[in-house]
Amino acid sequence: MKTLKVIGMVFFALLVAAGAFANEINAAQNAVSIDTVWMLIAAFLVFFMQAGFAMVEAGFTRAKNASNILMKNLMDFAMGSLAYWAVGFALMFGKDLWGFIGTSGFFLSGGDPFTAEGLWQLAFWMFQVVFAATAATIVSGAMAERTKFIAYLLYSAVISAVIYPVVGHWIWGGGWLGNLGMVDFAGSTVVHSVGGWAGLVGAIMLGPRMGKYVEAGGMRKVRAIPGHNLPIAALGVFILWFAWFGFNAGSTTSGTNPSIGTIAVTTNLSAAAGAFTSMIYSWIRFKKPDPSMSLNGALAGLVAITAGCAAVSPTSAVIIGLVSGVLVVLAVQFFDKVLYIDDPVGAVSVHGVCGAFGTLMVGLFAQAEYAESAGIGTINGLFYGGGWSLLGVQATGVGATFVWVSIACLGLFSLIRKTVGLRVDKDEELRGLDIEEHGVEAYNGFQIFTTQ
Amino acid sequence: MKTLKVIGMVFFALLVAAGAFANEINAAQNAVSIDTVWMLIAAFLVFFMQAGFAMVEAGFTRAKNASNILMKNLMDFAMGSLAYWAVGFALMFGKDLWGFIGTSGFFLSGGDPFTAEGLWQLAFWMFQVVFAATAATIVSGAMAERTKFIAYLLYSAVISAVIYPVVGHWIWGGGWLGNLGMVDFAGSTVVHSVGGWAGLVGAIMLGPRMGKYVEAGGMRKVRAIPGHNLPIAALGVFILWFAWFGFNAGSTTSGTNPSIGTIAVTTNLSAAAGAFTSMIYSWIRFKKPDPSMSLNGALAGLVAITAGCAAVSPTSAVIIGLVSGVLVVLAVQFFDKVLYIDDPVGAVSVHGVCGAFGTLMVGLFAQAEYAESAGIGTINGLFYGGGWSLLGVQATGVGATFVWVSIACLGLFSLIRKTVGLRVDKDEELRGLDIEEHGVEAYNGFQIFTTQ
Amino acid sequence: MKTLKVIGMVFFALLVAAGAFANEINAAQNAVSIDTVWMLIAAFLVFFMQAGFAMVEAGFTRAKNASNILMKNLMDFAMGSLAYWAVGFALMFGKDLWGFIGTSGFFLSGGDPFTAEGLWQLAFWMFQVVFAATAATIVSGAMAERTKFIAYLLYSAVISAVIYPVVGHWIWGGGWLGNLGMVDFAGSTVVHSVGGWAGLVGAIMLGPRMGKYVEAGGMRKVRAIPGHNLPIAALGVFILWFAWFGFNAGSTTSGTNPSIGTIAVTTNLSAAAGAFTSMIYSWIRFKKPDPSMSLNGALAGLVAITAGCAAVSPTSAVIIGLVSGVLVVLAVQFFDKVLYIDDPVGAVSVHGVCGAFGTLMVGLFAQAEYAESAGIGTINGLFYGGGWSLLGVQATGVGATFVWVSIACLGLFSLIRKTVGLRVDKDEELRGLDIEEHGVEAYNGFQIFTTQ
Amino acid sequence: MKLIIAYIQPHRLNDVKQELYKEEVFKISVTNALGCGQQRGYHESYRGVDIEVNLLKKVRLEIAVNEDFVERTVEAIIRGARSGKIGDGKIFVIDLPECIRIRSGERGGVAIG
Amino acid sequence: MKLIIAYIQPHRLNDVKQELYKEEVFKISVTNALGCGQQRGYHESYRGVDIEVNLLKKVRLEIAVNEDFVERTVEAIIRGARSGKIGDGKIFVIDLPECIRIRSGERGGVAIG
Amino acid sequence: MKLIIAYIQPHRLNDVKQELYKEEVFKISVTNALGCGQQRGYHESYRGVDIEVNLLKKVRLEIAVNEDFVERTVEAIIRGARSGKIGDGKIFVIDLPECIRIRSGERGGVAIG
Ligand SMILES: Nc1ncnc2c1ncn2[C@@H]1O[C@H](COP(=O)(O)OP(=O)(O)O)[C@@H](O)[C@H]1O
Ligand SMILES: Nc1ncnc2c1ncn2[C@@H]1O[C@H](COP(=O)(O)OP(=O)(O)O)[C@@H](O)[C@H]1O
Ligand SMILES: Nc1ncnc2c1ncn2[C@@H]1O[C@H](COP(=O)(O)OP(=O)(O)O)[C@@H](O)[C@H]1O
Repeated sequence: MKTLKVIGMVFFALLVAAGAFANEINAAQNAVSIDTVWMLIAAFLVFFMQAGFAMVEAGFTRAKNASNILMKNLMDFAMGSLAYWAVGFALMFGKDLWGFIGTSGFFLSGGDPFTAEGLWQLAFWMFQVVFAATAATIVSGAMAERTKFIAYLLYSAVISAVIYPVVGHWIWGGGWLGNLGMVDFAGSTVVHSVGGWAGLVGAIMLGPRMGKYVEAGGMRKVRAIPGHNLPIAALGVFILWFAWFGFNAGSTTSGTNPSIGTIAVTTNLSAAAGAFTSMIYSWIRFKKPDPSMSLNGALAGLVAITAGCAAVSPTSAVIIGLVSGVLVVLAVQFFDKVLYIDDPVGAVSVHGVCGAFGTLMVGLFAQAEYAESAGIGTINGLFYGGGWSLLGVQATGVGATFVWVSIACLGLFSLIRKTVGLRVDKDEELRGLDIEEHGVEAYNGFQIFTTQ
Repeated sequence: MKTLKVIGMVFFALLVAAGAFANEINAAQNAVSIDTVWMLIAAFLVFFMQAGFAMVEAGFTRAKNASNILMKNLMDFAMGSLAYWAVGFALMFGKDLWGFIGTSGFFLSGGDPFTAEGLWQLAFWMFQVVFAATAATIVSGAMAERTKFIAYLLYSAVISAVIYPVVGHWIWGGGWLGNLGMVDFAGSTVVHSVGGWAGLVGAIMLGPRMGKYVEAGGMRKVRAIPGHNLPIAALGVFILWFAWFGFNAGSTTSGTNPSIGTIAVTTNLSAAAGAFTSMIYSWIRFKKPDPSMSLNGALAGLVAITAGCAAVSPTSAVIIGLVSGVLVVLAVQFFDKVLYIDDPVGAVSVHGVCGAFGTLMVGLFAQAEYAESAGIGTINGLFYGGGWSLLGVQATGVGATFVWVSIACLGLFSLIRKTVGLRVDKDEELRGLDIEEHGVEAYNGFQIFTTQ
Repeated sequence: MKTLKVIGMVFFALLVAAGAFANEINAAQNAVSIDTVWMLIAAFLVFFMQAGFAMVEAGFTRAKNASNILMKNLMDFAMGSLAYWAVGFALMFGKDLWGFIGTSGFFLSGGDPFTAEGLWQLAFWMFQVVFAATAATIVSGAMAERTKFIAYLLYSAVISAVIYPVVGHWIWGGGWLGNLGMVDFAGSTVVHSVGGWAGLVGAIMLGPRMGKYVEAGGMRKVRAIPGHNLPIAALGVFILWFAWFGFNAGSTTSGTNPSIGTIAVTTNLSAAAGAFTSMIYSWIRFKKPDPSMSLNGALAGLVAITAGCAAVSPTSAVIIGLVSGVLVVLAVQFFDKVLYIDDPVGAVSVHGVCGAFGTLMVGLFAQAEYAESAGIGTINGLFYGGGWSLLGVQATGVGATFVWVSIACLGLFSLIRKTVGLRVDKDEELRGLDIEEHGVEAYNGFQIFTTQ
Repeated sequence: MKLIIAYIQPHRLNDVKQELYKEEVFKISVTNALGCGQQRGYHESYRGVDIEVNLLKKVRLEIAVNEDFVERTVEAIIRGARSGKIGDGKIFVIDLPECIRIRSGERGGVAIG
Repeated sequence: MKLIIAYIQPHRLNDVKQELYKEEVFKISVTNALGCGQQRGYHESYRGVDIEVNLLKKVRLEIAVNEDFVERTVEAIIRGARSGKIGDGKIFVIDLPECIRIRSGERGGVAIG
Repeated sequence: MKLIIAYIQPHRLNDVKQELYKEEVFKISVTNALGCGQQRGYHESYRGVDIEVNLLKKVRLEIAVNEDFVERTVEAIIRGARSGKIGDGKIFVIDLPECIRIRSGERGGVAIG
């Protein structure tokens, strides 16, 4: 949907450019300013997600690996910014080739400060780069506490530069899925599923952390490896929730879009509902309301509403959130206890599974009145008389993304494994990545049991 | 004051609606966009207060209860959002009944995405829900470290659904206090006093934490139970101060309101002055400048200016802040050492006492030139020739709120005490709510003395 | 450059004032609203830097001094706000005297809420006060872990009230450097170098922390004193990066300025590049990628781009960032291992050195097309055909600022040393400032080794 | 002289200290410990996975006393720490041939108090 | 009775506990410690300055046992903790003349288990 | 063999370590402790309420040495830790009948160093 918006903006910006540079004040030009201001503030908020992810991932893992995970979160944004500037943005939003990939605008070459279009591109890049970085940073959670730092740097750059932009082009950049009519307003699939599935492939290829699954008498026993700092993990979730308002409502890329308020409402309600049902459901299943599950539940609700935030009613948002809160607990259990895939922070369940779920839900809950007011066309989901077609397109998008990301990541991680290596060795893992990879401790002076 | 604003907005939005949907760009429509953008960003900031409260409350209490307090902060927002969506918003802003309560708009039924009014309602709900959650979350601090989790869930939902909306209706929703002319611009009374008084009733009914007041030789000795993490508490205060700009300046619900800058200034100066005098006064009284008191002082200044931020001059704001910084220290001492009411984070003093104080100060310091520029009418306080009338109205509001909240909470907490129980048992309190209520530790692996 | 902007705004605000107060809606008035909204939100973000600095400085120092550093960060903003309201703003932006100092507008006397100009002044003060506080807060990092609290309060008030405003007047307030044509768009020199050089003088006069440099056999050995909490330090850097978008893009003080997007892009790219090269360079030199250096590197990139963010291309921003990331590592090593100046958090290197560096870079990389679109005139650096003149002016500004700040701080700190004393005594330093100066511990209950 | 080592429940520390004060035993050293004894631990659960916590938080006291103080000290600890429930703890008493006060260099019984 | 004090590598704690369980030694106390022994430490670096870390993280076990359990316990610890590398740790055995169970007041050998 | 237990001021640890090195005592174990002795503690205040802090931070050393090293070690600790002020600490010396190196299984005096 962003494509249309971009093209619209550019066209309209050109119209008013004369006025703008003649230093007269007119309404059209003010509208451009409002849109730019809105999009930039949203971009700043989405940038702040980096802090949220860093805190969540550090808090949910062990103290001995905290510096390492923080470094990863810092560097994926730093390198991702450079990679997306050099290559990613061009592949995603450049001149379309066969509906598959963009081919122009490397190194932000389109950002001419003398044209309204160029100025808009610069602001638009700012908004897009933080999305690219979000996709990349999700992966670090699923692969935490055992991945080599150098391996992380490499794959995270490739995700920002290539793997994410390809999906982005398909859905937002004028590619085949967008042309089919897929609706992924703010990126349940583009951003979150991409990150989630990349993490899934990575977690499988790495294998579990030492001591996570213990073979005893032919039986595999699952052991918990609790995170070391719940307060900062909770802070991270609050930061993410806060930033998500920029993520979703900002994805109009326009402050004059009349539905920005509606989007904020659906976003908030789904997150609230997700946290609520995760808490209740974990209470029922594990006898106690589990804090880390409830935190995951809020994120699940946020991820799930991201695709449809502009196209569903507040009531539908509540329903989507309620379901996603249960779904995320089930998914975490499934990956951990059935598939024995070790995902320390639940990134695959939150971003991969709930991202796919949310994208499909658009096919059920989309309502024309909401979608129209947001300017994304007259679409209706199955429950509102739109029939199966939208659901089919959504499912195609979910499937195609899964296939692309899996294959690309399989290749990427295999290559890394064969060259620099993917996983630290046993002793390094035992003693902690902070000391082994970075020569520092995260909490100097604190007495911490590192027996696990 | 918000009522008028809302009605004004809606009217004016209708005027321009034709234009808006015909996709022409005109100034009136831009103004609506500016207002919506401003109000939404303010709402996002106010949401972020949840993170601030969570950090302050966790930091000021013991490590063994940290997960519990974080869960409470998360769930009061999650459940509060759902409750305010289903019921609270309707009671607060629905069709007025006898000046006492609203009666329409349950489940956001007024949020029609096809009308400018409906769209405004959605955005407006987003702004209001974060206020409702703030009122609810204040309570958790006063009742920290000993309240049953289930009890917390219940009362926090009721506060967001009923107790807060009633006061909100009286003052902001077209109710009797607003009609009398009470000025509580951003909610010193509506939000903060409601939270503070609810916490007061709760803290009394719960009784003090074990070991807080020790009977020795007929004498009651007061003991300190220091918080476990000052850095996150300080972070919380910075987050709250940051978010407060949204709270106060956003309460214009309009970015075209010419006084948003003035409000930011008064807000900032009062907070600065409050922190300053708290520091100085704690230095004089306790020989050392007390960090937690100084942090409370900043909050005291913020709470106190909230009612009058749009109606007083910067100089008056400094005075209000200076006084509130001393007041909060006195109040903390009074509740702790005279009344033996155990309020772990000082919530009653900060939000209850300083909220009431700030509301009264409007009756003294209001100045027509500031109030007019903010669009809240020609009002003057006692010091600026307005006589006693405004002060009287303000006092009525403060009193009425206190009475309503006390009675309602007394009933509510009694009911909870009789049904699910209000307080955890002694062993649970000793071992910590994290393990007993949630089965987890907040700081896994850290060696922490839990002898207290 | 801000001067021009201010004057322009005021003029134009007066033009539209009639309309504004007649409650008609017109485009000119909307533009003022957009500018105000943008500037205020940017101001809020810059305020949030206080949280960032507090976390960085606390995290990079020892646990036994954490409360103290937090108190310092709180109080410098509180006192700085009051000082800047009473005096600083007037000295900086008041009626010019000999190009050296402002002389009117004490106690915000120009903030008349009935005129558009007065309203703008209030909003503008809000934006400026957070800059003043940033300059002051930088100093606390360089002087951490050994400065008396009372000494800190005094000098931080003087910096906000006098030392910073003087430089501010020279460059932004209509003073001689601004008139010479110096370009320091958002304050590499005005804000960061001032803070950095003040910290340098302070660190020299205080001397190193005990145990930092050990005399052994005539040789001076440098010892590391690691920070105690890397997660909050990293959080602090993310907060600063987030807030910096407000710092730089907000320095247009106008949301209708077409280059706000461009500024966000240059800011982000430079930070990313700085973090990247710091990581790489620390890897090469110290064998392991150093987290605290990488965090400093991001800040170095941000500081360095601050002067030229509106005047250079994204590609130039990348280059500036890449160099500053290496420069900061070299500077830290130089101050620590060659000059034996103990700067616990690297504030002098990050803010002083990279601030000066960034200011000079404008003389090389400025490009007329970017500068013009931002409204700061037709300027070109050496690399873009502008010759040596701009570089000369920039160097003059850097030098003059260094001289003024050094002399003023030398006097100030000497005076403080002779009166209340500058440094705590040995035993206080050993046991920690938290207990000695504030009578509290930052992490109550945690077992922490305080052997160092 | 004897060195008395006691493991007690953390929340009993204050009571034990008070009982020791009554017996005029003012000098003690305290460390954090994890203990595994008759008290079987309990189950936490993290993200739905059970954690068997069999290392429970204890506080370890070390008190050096002269012979004539041994029984009084042991009794005081018992009075302060006993709740009658499993997990109350243990006291170990070992011989202490030598004790030196660092400040003064004094040795033996005089250095202990 | 004997009091066995052992310093082991932190990540060996689980193995040692398991070996002790096999020998039916259920009661142990654990503390965190820093150790400086043959294992020479390693170099960290912070902001480019070397830190010689010669106090390495160890876990300290304290186990009171009756005479007939001493060898079994020592052997179990060795089995669980030995990797053959420097830093594996040490075991100290000291005499324990008295042991008291706080809960019941029982003394001597019966109180130990 | 003897086991030397010493409580010292935390900030003296480096000095003590250096003195021990000079005497060629390289192997020590360190734990955090809280101590309550002649040094009466001090008053903190939190939110205006006094906290009497009578458990002060100390560092506990444990050093196993052969007989001929005992005096040298004790002297070294005293040199490193003494400031002459109350709170300097205590040294306790107890008998150590057995010592085992986990890595090699060696026992007795040879295992100690
Ligand atoms: N034999 C022992 N060796 C070492 N520590 C012991 C021993 N027996 C008990 N302890 C310590 O004492 C604590 C309490 O022991 P426990 O058997 O649970 O108490 P109780 O005997 O009162 O039931 C344990 O957690 C452990 O720390
Ligand atoms: N003589 C001793 N006194 C006190 N602690 C000791 C002594 N020898 C060893 N230790 C403890 O045991 C740990 C392991 O000792 P080390 O000599 O490194 O092991 P190994 O003998 O297997 O090489 C040390 O870190 C220290 O904590
Ligand atoms: N009898 C004792 N039993 C256990 N620990 C002791 C004893 N005496 C002293 N200590 C430890 O030694 C520390 C220093 O003791 P203190 O009496 O303050 O020193 P000094 O004798 O130099 O004045 C105490 O804090 C405590 O940890």
